[in-house]
Amino acid sequence: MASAPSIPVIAVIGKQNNPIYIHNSRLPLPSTSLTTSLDLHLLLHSTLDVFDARLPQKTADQDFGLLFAIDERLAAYGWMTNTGIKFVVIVDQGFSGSSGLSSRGGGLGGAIRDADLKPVFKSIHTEYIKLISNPFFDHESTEMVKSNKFSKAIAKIAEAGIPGVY
Amino acid sequence: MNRDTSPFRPASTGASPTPKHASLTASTNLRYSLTRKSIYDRHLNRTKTSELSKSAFAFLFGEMVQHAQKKVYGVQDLEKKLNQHGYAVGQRFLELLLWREGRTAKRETRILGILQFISHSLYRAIFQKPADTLEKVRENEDEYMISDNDPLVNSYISVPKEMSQLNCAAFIAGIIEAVLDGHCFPAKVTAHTAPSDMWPGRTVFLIKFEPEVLEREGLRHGST
Amino acid sequence: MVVFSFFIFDRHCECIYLRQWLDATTPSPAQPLSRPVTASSAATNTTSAVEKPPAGNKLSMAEQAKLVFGVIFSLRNMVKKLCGPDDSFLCYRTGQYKLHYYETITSLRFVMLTDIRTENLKSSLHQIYVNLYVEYVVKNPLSPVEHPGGEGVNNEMFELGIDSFVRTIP
Amino acid sequence: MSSTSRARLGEEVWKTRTDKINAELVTLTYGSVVAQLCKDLDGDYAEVNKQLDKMGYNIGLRLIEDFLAKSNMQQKCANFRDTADVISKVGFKMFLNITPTIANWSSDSKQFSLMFDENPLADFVELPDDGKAQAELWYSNMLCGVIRGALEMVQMQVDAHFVNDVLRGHDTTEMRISLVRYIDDEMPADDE
Repeated sequence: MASAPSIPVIAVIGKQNNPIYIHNSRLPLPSTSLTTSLDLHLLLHSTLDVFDARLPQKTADQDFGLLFAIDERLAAYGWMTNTGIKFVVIVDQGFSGSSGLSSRGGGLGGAIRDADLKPVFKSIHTEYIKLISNPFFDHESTEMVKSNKFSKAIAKIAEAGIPGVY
Repeated sequence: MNRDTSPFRPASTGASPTPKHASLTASTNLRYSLTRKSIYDRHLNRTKTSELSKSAFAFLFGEMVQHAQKKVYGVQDLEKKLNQHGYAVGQRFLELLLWREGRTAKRETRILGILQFISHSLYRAIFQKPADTLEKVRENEDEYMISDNDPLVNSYISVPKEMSQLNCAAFIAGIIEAVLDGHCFPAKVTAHTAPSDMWPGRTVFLIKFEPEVLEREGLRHGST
Repeated sequence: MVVFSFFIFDRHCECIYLRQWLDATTPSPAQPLSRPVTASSAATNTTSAVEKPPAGNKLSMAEQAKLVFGVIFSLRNMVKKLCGPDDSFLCYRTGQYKLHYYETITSLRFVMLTDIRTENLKSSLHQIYVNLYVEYVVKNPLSPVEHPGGEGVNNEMFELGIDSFVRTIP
Repeated sequence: MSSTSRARLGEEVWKTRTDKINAELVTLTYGSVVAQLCKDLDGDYAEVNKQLDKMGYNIGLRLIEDFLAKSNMQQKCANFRDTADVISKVGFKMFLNITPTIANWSSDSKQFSLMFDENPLADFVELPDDGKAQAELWYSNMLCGVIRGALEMVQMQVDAHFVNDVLRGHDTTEMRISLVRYIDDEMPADDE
C-alpha cells in the first residue's frame, strides 16, 4: 500500500565536508539499500562527489535538486549555501516493494519534483542560521552539533515531510 | 565512492557510524521555559531592520578595546584581538545576509565579485552605506584595497601619539576576513590609517589573498 | 569677547583639563599666546610657557586651578545652602574678569574665565559638555574612564573642538 | 516630571536625538565578547559574570554622561522611585530601544525589579550545553554593571544583579536593583 513520501534523513555537512548534524529518524529501512548507519554515511559521502562535480556549473542557485536515486524507494536531494554548507535530504517515496512502484506507475522521481523540496531546504537553512548565530556556536569545532532546539526543529521539518506532496 | 581519504573528519563519538536506529545526535540537558519563546521560535527577520543606538555600540566597542588592551603586548597584538572579534561577528553576519538575499544571492566565484559583494552588500547591511573605494594594488598581484572614509567603529576614537600605529578598524578587517573565508577566498585583511585632506580618519583595508585563491582564479577564469 | 582660560574639574575635585588663551590679570594684549597652554604641558612644565609674563607674583596654572576650584566649590555650597539643592550659581564678575560656571549632575564642573562684557555662558558650557566632552572624551575608548592628572582629556579631537568653539562664542 | 512625560521624553530622544545603528551588529558584538570571555576564563562562569559586570561598570561611568547630555536632564531625581522610572523609560529606551517594566518594589522603596520582555543583547543566544552554564552564567550581566556605574556617577551606590533569565529556562528575565546609599559630594583634598 502506497504511503506519502517522507523524509527519513536530513544531514548538514560543513564547508570542510565534515558532518555537522545528521537527523535519522527511521533508518535502517528494511527492503531498501540503506540497512545500516554505515550505509548512510557512505551514501552521504558520495553525495559530496555530486556537489563537487556540479559546483563549477552552479553560480546563482543554491538548490542542487536531485543528486541521485538510491534505489526504488529512496533518493537524495541537495542544497548548498554560498558559504559551502551542504544540506542533504533523503526522501522515501513510500512505495513498498514493486507493487507500490507499479501502482503509481511513475517510477522513481516521477512523483517528486526538485521544486517540491525547496521549502524543506529553506526551513533547514533558516534553522541553520539560527544555530550559528548563537555566539556560543563554535565554527572551528569538528564535533557534531549538540543543540536540543536545533534537533527538535530539524526533526519537525523531517516529520512535516514535503509540503503539498501526498 | 573510492576516495582515498575520508572527507568526514575523524568522527567524534556522536558521529561514529555505529549501526543504531536512533538519531545520531546526543540529546541535551538544557532547560527551556515553557511559556517563553526561544530563539528557535522567532522569525529570523525580526531583527533585520531593528536598530539600537550608535552610542550603545560605541560604548560596547570601547570597553571591548579597553578589555583587550589589558591582556596584550603592543599594538599588533591588540589589532589581532579586535580582528578575532570581528571575525566571529562576520561569520554570523554573512550567513544572515546570504539567507536574506535568498534567491538573488549569487555564488561568487571571482575575486572581483566577492570584493564587490563586500564593499556593497555587506557594507550596506552593516553600516548602511557602501564602502568608498575598491581598488587593486598595482605592484602586487594578490593584494586589493577597500577604503572607508570614516569607519563607524572609529567615529569616537582619538588615537594617542604613542599608539599611532593602531587602527581599531581591525575589527572591520576581521569581519571582511570572515566573509572572504566564508566564500572560500582565504585572505589576510589588515586595517591601515590613510588620511586624506577631506577625511582625516580614512582607513584602507588591505586584502592579501592566499596563493591558492589566485591559482584557482587563474584556472577558472584564465589569468587576470 | 575674550576668553582667558577654561577649566574642567571632575567629581573627585581634580582639575582634569585646563587651557589658557590669555592671562586675565594682565591688560589684554592684542594677540593671544601663540600656543595655548594645555593641561599636560602645564602639569609637566609649569615654569616655562605659563609663567612667561614676567609680572610680579604670577601664579602657575596649577595653582590657579586650585584657587578657582576653592572659590567655585564654596560659592556652589553657599548657594545650595541658601536656596536649596536645585539652585546653582551661574557666574560672578570682578573688575577684570567674569567667571562662568556649569555643573552636571555627575559633578563635572566647567569653568570659563572671560572679559567682563561677555554674556552669560552657561549654555555654551553646556554645549561644550554635550558636543565636545561627551563625544570626544567620554566616548573615546582609548581614553581612560577617569582622568587622574588630566590623562586622556586633552586628545586631539577635543582640543581642536575647544579651539574652534571658543572662536565661535559671540 | 510625571511618568508619562518621561515615556514621551524617552521616545523623543530615541526618535530625534539618537544616531542609530544596525541592531545585529551590537548583538553579535556582545555575543563575541561573552563567548571570548568564556573561552579565556575556561568556563569559569562566576568569573565571567564578574568580568562582564566590571566591563559594564566602566561603560556605566561613561554612558551616564551621554545619557545626561542627550536627555538634557539638569535636575537630580527626587527619590529612588523616580530614578527607577528614568532608568526604564529614558535610559533603556535611549540605548537599547526597550522599556523594561518596573515591578516588585520593596516596602521601603529601596529595591525594585526590572522585567525584560525583550533583551536585544540575547537575541540569538542559546547557552552552552555543558551542564553548568545554565546554572552559573548570567549572559547579560554587563547590564548590571552599567546600571551600577551610571548610578554611582549620580551619587547613588546600588547593587544590581539578575535573579531570573529566560536563557536559563526561567519564565522571565528579571534584574533586582537595590539602593545601598546616597554618596556625598567629594571634598577637595585639604592640603594647605
